[in-house]
Amino acid sequence: MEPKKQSLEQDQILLNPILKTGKGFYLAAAILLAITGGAAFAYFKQFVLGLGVTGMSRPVFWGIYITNFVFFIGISHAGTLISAILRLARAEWRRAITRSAEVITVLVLFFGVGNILIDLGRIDRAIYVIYHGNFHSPLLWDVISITTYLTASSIYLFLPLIPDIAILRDNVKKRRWFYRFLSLGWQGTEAQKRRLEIGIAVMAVLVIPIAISVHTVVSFVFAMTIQPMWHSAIFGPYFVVGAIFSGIAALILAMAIIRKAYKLQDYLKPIHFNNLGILLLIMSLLWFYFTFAEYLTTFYGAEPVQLKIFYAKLTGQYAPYIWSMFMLNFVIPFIILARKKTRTVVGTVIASICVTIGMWLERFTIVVPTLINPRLATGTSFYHPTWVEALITLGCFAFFILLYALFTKFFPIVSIWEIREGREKALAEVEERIRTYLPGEVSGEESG
Amino acid sequence: MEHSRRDFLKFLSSGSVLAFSGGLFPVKFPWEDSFDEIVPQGIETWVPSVCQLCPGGCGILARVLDGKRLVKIEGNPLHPISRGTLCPKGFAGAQVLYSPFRIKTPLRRVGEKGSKKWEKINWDEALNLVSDKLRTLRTEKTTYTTAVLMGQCRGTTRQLFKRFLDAYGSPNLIDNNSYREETPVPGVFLMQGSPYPLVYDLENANYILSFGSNWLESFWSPVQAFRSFGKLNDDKRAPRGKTVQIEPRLSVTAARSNHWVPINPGTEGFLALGIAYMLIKENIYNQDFVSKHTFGFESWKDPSGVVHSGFKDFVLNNFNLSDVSQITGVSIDTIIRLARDFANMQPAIALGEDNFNLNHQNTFTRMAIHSLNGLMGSFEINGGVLLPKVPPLSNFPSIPADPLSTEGRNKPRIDSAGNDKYPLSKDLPDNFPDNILSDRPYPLNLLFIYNADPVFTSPVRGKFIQALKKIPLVVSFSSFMDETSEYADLILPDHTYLERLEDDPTYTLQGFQVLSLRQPVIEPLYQTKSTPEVLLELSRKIDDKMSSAFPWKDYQEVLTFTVKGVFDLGKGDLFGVPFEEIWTRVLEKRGWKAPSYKNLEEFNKGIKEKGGWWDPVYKSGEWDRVFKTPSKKFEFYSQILKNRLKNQHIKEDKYFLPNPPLPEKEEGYPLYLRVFVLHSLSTERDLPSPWLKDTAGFYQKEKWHPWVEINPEKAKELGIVDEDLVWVESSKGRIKLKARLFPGTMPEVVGIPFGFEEEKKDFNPIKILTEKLDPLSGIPNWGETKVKLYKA
Amino acid sequence: MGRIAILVILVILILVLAYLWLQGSEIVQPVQFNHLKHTKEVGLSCEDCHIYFKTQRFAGLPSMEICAGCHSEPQGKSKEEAKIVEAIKEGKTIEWQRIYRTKRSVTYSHRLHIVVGKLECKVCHGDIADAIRPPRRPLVKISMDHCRDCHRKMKVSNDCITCHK
Amino acid sequence: MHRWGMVIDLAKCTGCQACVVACQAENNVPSSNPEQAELGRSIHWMEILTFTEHEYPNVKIRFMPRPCMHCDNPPCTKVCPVKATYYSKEEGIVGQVDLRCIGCRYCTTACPYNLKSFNWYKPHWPAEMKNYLNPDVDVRPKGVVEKCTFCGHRLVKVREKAKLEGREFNPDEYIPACVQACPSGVLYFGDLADPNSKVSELSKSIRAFRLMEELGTKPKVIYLSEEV
Repeated sequence: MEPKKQSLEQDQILLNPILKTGKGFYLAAAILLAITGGAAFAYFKQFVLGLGVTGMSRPVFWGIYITNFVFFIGISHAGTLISAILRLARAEWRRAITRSAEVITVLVLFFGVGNILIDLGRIDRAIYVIYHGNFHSPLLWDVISITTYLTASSIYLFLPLIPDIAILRDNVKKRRWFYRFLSLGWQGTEAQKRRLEIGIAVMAVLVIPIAISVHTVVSFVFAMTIQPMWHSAIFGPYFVVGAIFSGIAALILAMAIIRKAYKLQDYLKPIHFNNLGILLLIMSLLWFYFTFAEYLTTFYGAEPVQLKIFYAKLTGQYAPYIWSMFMLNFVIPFIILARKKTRTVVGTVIASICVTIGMWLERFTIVVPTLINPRLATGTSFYHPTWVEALITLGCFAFFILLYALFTKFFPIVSIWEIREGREKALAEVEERIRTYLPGEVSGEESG
Repeated sequence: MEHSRRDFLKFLSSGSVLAFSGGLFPVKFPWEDSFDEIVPQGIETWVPSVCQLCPGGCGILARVLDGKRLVKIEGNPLHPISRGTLCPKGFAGAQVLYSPFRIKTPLRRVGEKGSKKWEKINWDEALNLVSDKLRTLRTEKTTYTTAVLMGQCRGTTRQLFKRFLDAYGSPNLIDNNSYREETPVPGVFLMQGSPYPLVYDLENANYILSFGSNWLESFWSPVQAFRSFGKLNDDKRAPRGKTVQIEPRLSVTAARSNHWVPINPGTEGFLALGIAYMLIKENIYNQDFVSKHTFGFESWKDPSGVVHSGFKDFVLNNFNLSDVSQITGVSIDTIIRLARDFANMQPAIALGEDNFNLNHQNTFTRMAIHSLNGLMGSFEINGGVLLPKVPPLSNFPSIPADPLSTEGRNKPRIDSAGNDKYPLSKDLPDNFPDNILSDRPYPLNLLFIYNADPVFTSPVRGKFIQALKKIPLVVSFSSFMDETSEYADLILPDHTYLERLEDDPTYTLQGFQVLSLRQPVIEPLYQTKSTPEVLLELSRKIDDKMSSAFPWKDYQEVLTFTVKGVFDLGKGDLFGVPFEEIWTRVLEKRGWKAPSYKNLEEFNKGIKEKGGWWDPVYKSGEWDRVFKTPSKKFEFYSQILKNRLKNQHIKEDKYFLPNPPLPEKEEGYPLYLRVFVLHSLSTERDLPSPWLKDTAGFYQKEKWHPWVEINPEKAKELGIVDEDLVWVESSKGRIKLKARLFPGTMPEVVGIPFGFEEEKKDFNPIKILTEKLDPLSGIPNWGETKVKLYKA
Repeated sequence: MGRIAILVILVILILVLAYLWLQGSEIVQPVQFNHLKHTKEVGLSCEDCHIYFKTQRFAGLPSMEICAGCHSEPQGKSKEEAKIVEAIKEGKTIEWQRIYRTKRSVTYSHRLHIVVGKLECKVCHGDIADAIRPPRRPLVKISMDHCRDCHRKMKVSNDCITCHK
Repeated sequence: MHRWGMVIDLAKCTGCQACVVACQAENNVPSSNPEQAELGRSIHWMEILTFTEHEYPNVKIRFMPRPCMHCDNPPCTKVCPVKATYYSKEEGIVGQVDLRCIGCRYCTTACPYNLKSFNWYKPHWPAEMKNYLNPDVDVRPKGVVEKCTFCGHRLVKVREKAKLEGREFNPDEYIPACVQACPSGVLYFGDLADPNSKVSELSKSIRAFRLMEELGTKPKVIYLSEEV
C-alpha cells in the first residue's frame, strides 16, 4: 500500500522558511556568527591566560557567568512548562505557540550549562564531576536535574515534531533522506496518532515536575550555603516563579520575531499575545509578591550581616540595578499589561523586553551583592566585569538566536498538524466540553 | 560502594572516544598541566648563618638541598637573638638571593653617567682599573681624595675597611646611616659620655614610655622587640606591665600599646620635662640614685665660683603643667598619670631611640627624654637601660710606619664632620654632596660605596646625583642595580649575605655579647666576589707598603685571627640549649670559666656548627664604664657640651641643660609630614622581594605602593575623599599619592610610609623632606618637614 | 555508498590519531641500558646503582661516578657501553629519563615503603630487572587504586593527606 | 585520632606578618605583582585581618591572624562537587587535592570566612626563583583553589621520621611554618583531642572565643581576646 501522502492545503506559508531563505537571513546569520566568533576568541584567551582576565577576585568568586547560568536556565522554563500546562489545560490557543516555546527550552539549556563550564577554572577536568561525583553538593543535584530536564524536554519537542517531519518528507525536495530518517515512518494512521497522543500527554505530565525541580535545585546552589540573603527558604519557589516569568517574556519575544520575519501574522494572532500577556501579568505580580516577601523579612529581621547587603542593594552600590529591576519587572509590565487597550502585540513585546532585562538584573543582584559584602568584611572588595565577560555573554545570546533561526530553517516553527487538527476537530470538542460544564446537561462521563 | 561505582563508570567511559585525561590513556594531553614544574628533590642539609636584611643579627637555619639549592630560611633555635623565630624579612632572604635583578658580573659604564648602559668585564680587568687609580693617587700624594660611603656593616669587615683607608692614607670613612644605629645618639652622649650605643632591656621592663620611638615597627633588632612585647603581654589577665606610645600618629606600636598619647609633633621634649616636673614636685623620683650618680640636678658652684642653676630649678621654673599641656596638646591629668605610672611601675624605661624612625628629634629633646631615665635611676638594672659590650675581636697589628698615609690620614674629612657648625657630628653624609660640589675642603677623586643607597634614602638626593656625576671614579659594591649604582662608573658586585663568610658581633637586649658567624649557605651563584676579598686583593695590587699592612692570604684567615680574640676572652660559651645557658651563667657568676670548648679548633668548629658564641652574663654596676663624663656621673648639666663649645663663650646655663626648642611654623605649609617606616620594608635599600611588598601596608589595605594618611575631618575640610589622588607638596617638591582616610592621625599631621620602590614610579617621599640638619649633631631632622595637600 | 566511505575514513583517522598519541608518550633513554645483564650476569642489586632508596624519599638515578666504578675502561664489546665509557672519559653526564613518576601532587617516600613497609622493588616497578632494553613506558601503571588497595591490605592510613601534598 | 587545632593570643600579636611570609615561603604560594595585587588577586593562606574602630583620638586597630579554621563541620567540603576539598577524619585537617579540583569555586563562596584563595593566573616564578620551591609541597597550576593545610606535609614528614626511627609519633614535633615563625609567641598549635595539650588548656581560658562560632562550623582555631 503506497504510503498515504500527507496533503497540505492552506498551511503552505508555514513551509516557506524551510523552502527559501531570504538575503536578510544570511545577513543576520553572519552578524550573529561574528559575535559568536568574538566570544569564542574571548573564551580561548580566558582558557589560555586563566580566569584572571575576568573581573572576579576574592571574595567575589562568582559574577556574570553564574548570573548567565541562572538566567538561561530560567528562560528554559518557557517552553516545556508553558506548552505542557497549556496542553494539559487543553487551551486551544496554544496550538500555534507550543513548538516555538519547546525549541527555546532545548536550545537555551545548552547555554545554561555552557556558562557553568565557561566559569570552571579547569574545564578539562569537567568529567571528574561524573567520575568522583559528591552527592552532598547542590552542583551535583544540578547536573542530574538539568540532564534529565534536557532529555525530557528534547523528547517533548521531538514527539509533536514527528507528524510535521512526515509532511516535510512528502512535500520538501531538500534533505529528503534526513526527514525520512527522522519521521520514523509516520503514516498518520489512527493507531500511530493514538500512540503519539498518549506519548505527548505522558511527556507533558512528566516535564512539569522536572522543570520545577530544575530551577529549585538551581536556587539550592545559593540557598544551601550559609551566606546572608542567600540562605533562605524562599529561594526555591522564588526562582521557579522568576523562571516562568522570564520564560514567558522570552517566548513572547521569540514569537514576535518569527511573526515579523516569516509573516505568520495570521497564525500568531494578537489573541495569542493577549493571552500570554495576561500570563505575564500574573507572573509579574507573583514575582513581585515573592521579592517583597524576601526583602521585608530581611529588613524586619534586621540581622546586621543581612542588613549590610540589604542596604548595599537598596541604597548602596547596587541601588541603580535594584530599582531599574523593580521598574522593568513590575511597574512597566503592570502598566502595559493591565489594560486590554495596551495589551497589543507591540505592548506585550515591550513588556517582555523589559522583563528579560529586569530578570537578568535580578539574578545579578542576587549573586554579586552577597559576595561583595562578606560576613568578615576585611576591606573594600569590588567587582568590575571585563570585556571578556561581556563579550562571552553577548556571544551566548547571539549564538542562541542563531541556533533558533537555524532550527526554523530545518523544521516548521509552527506545528502544522496541530493547527490542522485544531481546524477540524477542535470546534466540536470544545463545544462538547463546554456543555459538560453547564448544569443539568447529561455529559458523556456520568452516562458511564 | 564508592570503589565499585568508579570501576563501572570507568568501564562505561573507557569505551567512549571522548575520554578526558582522567588517567585512562597513559599519556599527557596538551592542555593538561603544561605546568611540568615538578620540583626536584635532594638531600637536605641545614646550614646555620645570620640574616643581614637589618642590623638585628638574627641567627637563621637555611634548608639546602644537595648543597646547591636554598629552599627555605628558618630561625636558628639555638641562636639567642632569634630563638628559632624570624621577622618576615628573614624569610624573604631566599627571594633576595634568587632575585632576577642581581648583578651577575663586574660592570663598567659605557654611556654617560646614569644612562644605565653597562658592559660586562671580568674581575682582573676591573680590579686593575681600581688599583691603577689608587696607585696613581698614592704617587700624586693625594691619597686623602678617596672616600668610602658605608651603610650597615660591623665586625671584621668594618675594621678591614678602616684599616684599608688608614693604611692607604685617607680619613674619609663616612657612615651613611650613622644616625640609625652603631653610634650613640648625641643627646645620650652628652649625658653619659660613652661612645657606644645604649640598649633598652624591653624584655624585663614593666613600663615602657616611648616618645615617638616606633619600636614595634622600626627597631634595630625587631625579633627581640616582638619577643619582649609577647612576654610583656604573656598573660593578659595579670599583665606584668604597660606600654605607652607618645606619637602624633597611630603607628603599629601605638595601636598595640595600652595607651596612645597623641602629641603635637616636635614637642616630645616638653612632655618629658612636664613629667619630670611632676616627678620632682611630688618627690617620687629616685632620690638615692640622683644623689649618688647624677650631676647638675641641684644648683652647684663651679671651681671659678660661679653658681649654676641645676636641672631641678630649671624644670620647676619653666615647665609647669599648664604650659606643657598647652604646648604639647596633652591634657594635664594624662601627664600626671604618666608621671605617676612611670614612678610606680619600676623598672621603667623612657624610650627615645628613634632608630630608622626618620623623624629624628632635636638633640635637646632627646636629652629631655633621657633625663627621665636619670631621674628614676633605671640604669644598670634588669629591665633598665644598659651599656652593652661588643664581643672583643682581637685588634689588627699596628700599620707599618708610612709618612704618606699618616699625612693623608690627618687631613680634614671630606664631609667636614665634627666642625664647629655641627660640633657633635661623627659623620655628615648629608653634608657630603655639598662639599663635593663646592670642592671644599678638597675635590674627591675616588668614592667606594658599600651597602648604602643614598640616592634612595637621602633627602639631598638631587645633590647626591650631581656629586656622583662629578666624582671621576665611583665604585659601587652593590649586588643590585639600585639607584645609587646607576650613577657609578664601576660595579664590583658583592655576594648576597647568604653567599658570604663574615662575622657578626652584636648584643641582646639584656646586654649579653653575641658573636654569630655568617657562613656561605650555598656556593655563590654568579661571578660575584666578597668585598673584603676585593679589599685584600686591591691592597696587594697597589704597592708593597699596602700589602705589608695586610699580611693575610684571604678573608678566612683574617676572620680566624679576629675571632681568636673572643676565644682568648675565656668567658661565655657556644650557642646551646637553654639548660646549658643557665648552667654557664651560674658558673660564671661564681667566677668559674666554663666554656664547653677546649682549644681553638673545637671553638672554630663549634661556631661553624652551632652558629656562634655568646656570653649570657652582663656585669652591671660598672659606673665608670657607663658614665664617661667629666664628673663620672649622669650629667643633667652637660659638661661635655660646655667643654666642646668653650670657644663660643655661651653664658647662660639653659643652653647646657635639656631645653627643647619650640617647633617653628612654616607659612604656606600648614600640615606636619610624618614619614614612617613599615616593618616589612628596609630603610637602607629596596628589597626586591614580592612577598614583602605584598604584605607591607596591610592595615591600610594598600600594597606595593605608598599612600598618604589624612585625618577624616581634615580631609573633609580639604574636600578630599578616600582613595583620591592628591599632591603632597613641601618647600622642596611634590609627589602624587593616593589619599587614605585614617582616624589614627592627628588633624594637622599627614603620614607617608617610606621604603617602596618601583622601576618607573616616582613616589619616594624622601624627595620632599627638608634638608635642615640638627644644629648640634648634623643629623637630618625630617620631623620638621611642613607640607600642604591638594587634590590632583 | 557514500555513507560507508565516510565511516571507513573516520575509523582510519581515529586509529592514526591514537597511534600518534601513544607514540608521543614514549620515553627514549640516551643509552640502551641492559638491566638483565647487570642484575643476572654481573650480579648487581638495585641498591648498587640506585643508592638512595633506603635513606631518602627519592630513589635517585645512577650518577656518573657509580658507572665510572666499573666502566672507566670498557668491560665488553656492546656499542651502548662504548657510549658510557666515552662519556666518562670526557666527564659529560648522561641524562637518564625517568619512566616511573607519581602524579604531580602525590608524595611517595621510598625509604618509608622499603625500610618500614618492606616492599619489593618489583611491586611498583614490575620486572625491570629482566629488561634487556629500557622500557618505553612504565611496566606497572601506578594508579591511585594500586596504592590504596595495598594500603587497605596493610592497614595503613588511606587518608587523602597521607599521599596528597 | 587527632583534631589538630591552633590558639592565637590576640593580645600579643604585633601584626609583623612573619607568619604570612613564612607560610608563603613554605608552601610555594605564588607571589603576585603590583597589577595582580591591585585587582585583589594576591594569594595569602595566612592573612592578618585588621579592624579599625572608633574615631580619633581613641582609635583602636585590632590585628587578627587568620589561617584556615579547619572546621569540624566544614561548609566547604559539603559543597565540593568532586570531593577535591576533604575533611580528614584521622587528622581533623581540611585539605585540598589540587589534582582533582575543577575550579568551580563553590567552596570559596560557601566558606563564611572567605579564606580560600583561587589561582586566577598561571603561577609565575622568574627562572632563578624556581630554586626556592619546596619539594614537599605541590606547585598548584592555574584554575584551582588553594588553602591553608596546617602544613599537612610536615605532619606526614614527622610521622615518617617517627616510623623510620621506630618510635611513637610525638605530637609536639608537628608544628606549622607560621607557628614556628612567630617571634611574639602568639600562635600555639596542638591536638585538641588530647585534653592536657597546651592548646586544649588555653582553649578553656575565659578569654577564648572562636570566629563566628554561631554558624555551627565548629572552627578549630581558637582566639584569645585582647581585653579580659
